[in-house]
Amino acid sequence: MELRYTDEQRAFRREAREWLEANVPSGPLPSFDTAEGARLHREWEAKLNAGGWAMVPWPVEFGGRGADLFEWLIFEEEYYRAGAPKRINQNGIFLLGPTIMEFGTKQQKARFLPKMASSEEVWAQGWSEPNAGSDMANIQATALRDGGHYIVNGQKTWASRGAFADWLFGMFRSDPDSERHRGLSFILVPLNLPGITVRPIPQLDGLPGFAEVFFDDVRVPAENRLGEEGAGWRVAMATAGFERGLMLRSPARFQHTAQRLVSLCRAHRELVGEALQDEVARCWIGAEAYALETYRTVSKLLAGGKIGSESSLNKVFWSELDLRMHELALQILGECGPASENAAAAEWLDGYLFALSGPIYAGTNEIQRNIIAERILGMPR
Amino acid sequence: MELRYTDEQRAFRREAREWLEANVPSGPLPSFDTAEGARLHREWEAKLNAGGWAMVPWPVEFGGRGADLFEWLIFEEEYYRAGAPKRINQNGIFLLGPTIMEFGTKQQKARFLPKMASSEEVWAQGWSEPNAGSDMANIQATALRDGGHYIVNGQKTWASRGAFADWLFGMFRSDPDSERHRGLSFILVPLNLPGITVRPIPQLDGLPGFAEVFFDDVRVPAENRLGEEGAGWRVAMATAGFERGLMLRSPARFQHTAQRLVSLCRAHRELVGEALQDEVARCWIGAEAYALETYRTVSKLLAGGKIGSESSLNKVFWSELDLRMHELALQILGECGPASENAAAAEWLDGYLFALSGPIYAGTNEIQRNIIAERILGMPR
Amino acid sequence: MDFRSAEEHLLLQQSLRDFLAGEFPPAKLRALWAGEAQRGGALWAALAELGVCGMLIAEEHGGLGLDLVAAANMLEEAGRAALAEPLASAIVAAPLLAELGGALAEEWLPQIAAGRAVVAVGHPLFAAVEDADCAQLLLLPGAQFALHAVPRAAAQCESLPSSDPSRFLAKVSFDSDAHPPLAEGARARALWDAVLLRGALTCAAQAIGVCEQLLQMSVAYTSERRQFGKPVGSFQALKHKLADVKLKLEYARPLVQRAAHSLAQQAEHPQCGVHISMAKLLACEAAEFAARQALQCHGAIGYTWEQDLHIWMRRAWSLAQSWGSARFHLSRVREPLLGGAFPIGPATTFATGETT
Amino acid sequence: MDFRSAEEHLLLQQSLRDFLAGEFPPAKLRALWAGEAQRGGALWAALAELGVCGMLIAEEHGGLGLDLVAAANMLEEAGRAALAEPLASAIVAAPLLAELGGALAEEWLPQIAAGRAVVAVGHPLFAAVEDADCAQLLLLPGAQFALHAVPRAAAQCESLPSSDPSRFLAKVSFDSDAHPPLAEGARARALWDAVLLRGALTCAAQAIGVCEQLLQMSVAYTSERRQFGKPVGSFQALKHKLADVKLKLEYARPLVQRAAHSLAQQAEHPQCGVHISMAKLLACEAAEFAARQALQCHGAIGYTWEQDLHIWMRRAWSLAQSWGSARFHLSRVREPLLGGAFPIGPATTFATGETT
Repeated sequence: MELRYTDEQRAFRREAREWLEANVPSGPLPSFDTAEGARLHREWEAKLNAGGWAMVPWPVEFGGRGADLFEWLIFEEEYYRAGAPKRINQNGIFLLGPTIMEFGTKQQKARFLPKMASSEEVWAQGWSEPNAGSDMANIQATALRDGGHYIVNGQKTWASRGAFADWLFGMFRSDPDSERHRGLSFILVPLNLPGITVRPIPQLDGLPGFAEVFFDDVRVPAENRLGEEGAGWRVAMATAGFERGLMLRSPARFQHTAQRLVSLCRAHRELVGEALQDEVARCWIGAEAYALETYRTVSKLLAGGKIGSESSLNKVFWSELDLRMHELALQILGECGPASENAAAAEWLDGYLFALSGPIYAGTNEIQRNIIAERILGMPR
Repeated sequence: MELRYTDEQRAFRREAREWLEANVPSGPLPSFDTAEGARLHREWEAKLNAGGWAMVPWPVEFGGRGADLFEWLIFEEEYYRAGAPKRINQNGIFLLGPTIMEFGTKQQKARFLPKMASSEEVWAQGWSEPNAGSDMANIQATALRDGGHYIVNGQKTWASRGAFADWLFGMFRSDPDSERHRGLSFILVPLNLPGITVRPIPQLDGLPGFAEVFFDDVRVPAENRLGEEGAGWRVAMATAGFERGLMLRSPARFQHTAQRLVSLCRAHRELVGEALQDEVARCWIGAEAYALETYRTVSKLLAGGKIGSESSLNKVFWSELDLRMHELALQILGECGPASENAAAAEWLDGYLFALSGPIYAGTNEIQRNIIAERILGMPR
Repeated sequence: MDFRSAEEHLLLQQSLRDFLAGEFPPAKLRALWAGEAQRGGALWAALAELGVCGMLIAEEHGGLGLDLVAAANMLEEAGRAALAEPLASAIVAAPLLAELGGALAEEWLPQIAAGRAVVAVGHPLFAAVEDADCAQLLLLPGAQFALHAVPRAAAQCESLPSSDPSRFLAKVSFDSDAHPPLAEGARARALWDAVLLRGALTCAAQAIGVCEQLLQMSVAYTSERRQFGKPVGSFQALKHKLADVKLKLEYARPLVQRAAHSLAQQAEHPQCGVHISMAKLLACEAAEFAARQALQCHGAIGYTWEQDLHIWMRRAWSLAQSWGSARFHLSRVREPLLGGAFPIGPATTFATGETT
Repeated sequence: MDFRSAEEHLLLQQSLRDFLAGEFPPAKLRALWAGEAQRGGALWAALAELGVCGMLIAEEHGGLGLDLVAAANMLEEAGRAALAEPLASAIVAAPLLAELGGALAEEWLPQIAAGRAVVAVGHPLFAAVEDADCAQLLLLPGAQFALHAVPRAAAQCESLPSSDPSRFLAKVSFDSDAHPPLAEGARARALWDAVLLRGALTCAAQAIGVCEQLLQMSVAYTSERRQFGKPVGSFQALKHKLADVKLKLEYARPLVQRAAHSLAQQAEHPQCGVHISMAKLLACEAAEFAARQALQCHGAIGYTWEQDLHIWMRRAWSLAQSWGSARFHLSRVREPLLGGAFPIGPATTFATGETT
């Protein structure tokens, strides 16, 4: 056990810190779920990419800098420390990107990854359908082969970033006689094709964070299929693993929130009382525990280990921690009088609304607890 | 809504208080799960009965004083206020007694109720079998008709008070070809019959609070069957309702515990900190809520209403409140140094061990939550 | 001793419930949010017609002359319907005006009862005043807890953001020289104390209705929504979540009823303030808990602006923060309880001296 | 940066695990409870043989010369097996004796390593001393935090009841004139501070093992026990309970490992005390939570004296109260955290000055 950074890791941190301090926009950008915000976030991603910081663990040829997972954690720590913008293309860089690395052809990698890293192409995910939410295998939308194309019909919903994205990935039933997990194909669809209708869905905060996407005889080139025809479930399971996994939910985000919560509590300590202070301390401990567990996991991965169902532990832990931190912040603010008197209040309320989605998306926490019980603990189905 | 007692109710309270103050033993009796304790508890019950206070809501002819449910609540409040002993015959007076009132013949009432009220005959319950716990319908023990008798074979377990009781009640399969809820009969068995073996089971506190009871060709007179042959499930469901219901779990016990917890917290207030104090206050509120809800229920019952599945709400609420209060008490004591320095510590630890059984017996709280969801809320099975 | 609601109160409650179910569907609330409709309009007049606006006002002033026990029943329905009209303010204001008496009471009580005026009430402990936007008269705290009556036109209102767009909160200032106090010193403090208790009770009673509505929506949705070939409500994890909501609801309800009863008969109940705080705490926590569980039971659909669930989620959040937070009310129980300010234990629940 | 346990520590841990699984079944513990066997006997000697008693003791004194990171792994096994031998005391005592040095260290360290002596350690903050019953030497606090070494024969021990009959607690008194202090003032305080941290770490590490054992027993029982025609472990309510145990366990474990590492390298880690308190708090809470869920998963059978479950339930309760309660350790995090005593946020987890 060696809990000190190497000289190289410290040098990497310094470099990231210097670049970010020089380049991060001062003040927050508008939400990327607005037209203006989407434009500004794409601008930021372009700058990040130009600096070589868009996706540090990716190979250089795809827009990365070939960093290892420890450097990725370090980069994320610096990114949140600098207060840099949220990643508009997270569906691409954190979910689809690693999936293409694993399942894509050489051509697909070259075609998609660099423009993903630069956010020239922003991705929406098309996981859910009206009757396929937690039950992901109940997919009805079809993609039927017609020579060099698939003819896509049906509907996806809760497509996050759907309103302002360029592309969508998702599973479609390519064998019309198949059921459940079989006969599905994983297909990448440009959202500007004829026959596609995108209906943005406003979220709790009023902004169109997701969309319904309707497909009416949409012709998609067959080379946009990722993995074998009919093997879409396996590809999607890998993507879902990335969704719950390490890259998307590195600890820095939660440590940053915990830090803001502690600052808020410090500022109002006399109003707050010991019971709330205790809960704040527990949240900070939770964020630390999450960081430590991640470093432990990365240590294992770099030594050749794998993570599988353990990502379900992560997903439940961070989503409930994140929600708890925002609840506490609102409670503390509630002790300080009306919201307008505190500039942070609106930000915490927005964050709370976002945090409420944590236990739902990427597989509800009920599903994750089933996975923990059945696959990790080995309890009977 | 009228939340004042009538003059009659106040007079009843005064009478109960005076009698109890004059007669309650000073200092606690040994546990009724010891031979000596059982003897002393029977003595106390005899005295209570002689005073006419053994089972106040029962008709006078069966050893009661014909009180209504409000008077029962008042009596219980005074009983706990006076620090009177636990009721050794609770399986009889609170569970079987009301069942006999509802299902018993005239002869059975006359035969069993008065000796139950006086605790001349102490009852064990024989709900569970090794493979019929939460799944109460999976009963294997048989009672096969042979002229004027049943021949009883099989095993009961977790028979509370089994070690020192005189009689046991339980369900037996009287139709050997039946399954699940059908073909069961509810039978009252004297524990001194030939062929019965009682093996006491020590509980967490080391005392034999329950027992295994083995039946080997035991001949039980047919008149000991309660209700129709084959209709035992319906009888038992009524008994189980009483087990979760009002009589057994009147609020006074939990208010008494809450009061002791508050006193403990007051005595160590400086050591305890605000967070624990808050939790203590919440427990007291919980005990008050339980009392108020009980008064509300009794108001409805006396106006002709019925309670059914609502008793599942009671069961979950009091068992979790009781456990929480004991946990908090142990936490407070933990702040005060080693246990021996506080005379109350042993009592709280014993109480904690007892409270731990609350969410398990009388139908686990998981089963009760299913009942709440399915029968009260109407959620799908 | 009888802990049942009076038959006539239950009938009134049912008629309000039916009325609101018909006249105040979520679409009307959304029109209000969108600025396409105003509060205090036709719906408010219709509520006055039903007697709801003046339920606490004496019959001589055109009211129904009911007490707070009945008002709690009615407010439950306001919560269930997510009513956005200034009903809680009417409940808080009327007894205060009656207590102040004189020309002020003679002028305003009949107007409240008739649905022609809204009187909003502030409090020295809280910066936000509810319903100042649509009020004609404001009863406000000044220096040293003094109580001032200020016409709306003479006050400066700065609107405050609210997690619930149906509840209008403002920070209000006024010129105290131009509006000399109606009450000062100990009398004013006593009046403010009573205002706080009534305000907290209105939140508690509404929270019960909000909680019931959230629970009912969740049961309905999980019974209908199918995944893995069966209704999601057949999964034990969701059953137990909603069973827990039901538990919190059913044990909060009698606390609220008792609090209303104690406040209605304050002279007999020295622990009235404790009763109110217990009720406010548990009822609002039940509603907040219901909001959390309801969202989880609904999944992504509950996370959309278009689904109505968040109407009640927001109400739950907002009621919890109004007229004192959980921490505020818990401390108002904890301190007298641990300070030994009143007897506790078996036989004390309803004791007000007669048995000791 | 590498957060994995060293290969050789894992091998040692596995061998201790195998040894205890073979040599210390619950029947042996029950014999101890029944007074039919004594601690510090053949098993203790066998543990010494394995090097376990002297793992923190330098090789020159017959020990293995390992550090606390390795010791934490070993103590996990003590928890898993519900070991009743005075292993934690050996871990607490050895570095204290080494620090005190001189003839005392020369005399006692080799004896501990060889399993021939037990040295029990008290603390000024806590009245109970563990393992005083089988110790030959006691290191005890006197007036003004002074530190005294007292032979067992010269001390009066009054046994204290314990929720766990496997852990022997006593209140100890002695004549401080007859046993003048070995350390006083600031030095003594620093020694006691270090003792507290080691004591808390021994509890945290054992709690991890206890939690794992309770979880494993619960998974095994619920997979086997059938009701309603299927294993009870197939019901979602029990699955989610045990999933929650697993969550608490897996996020407590790295806290314990980091705490051990920080304490082993205390000079580099000014927040070592905070690290220890975080670990103690969460590991013991995980074990207590596991105890509660395990009992509920077992039902009535778990409530019997004859079933072994309560062996670990009692250990969980007892560890939580030893070397500082949850409240004690939480306050030791809360105060410096909210007092701004150290930097927090992203990039600070492992920072000890080098990146700023």
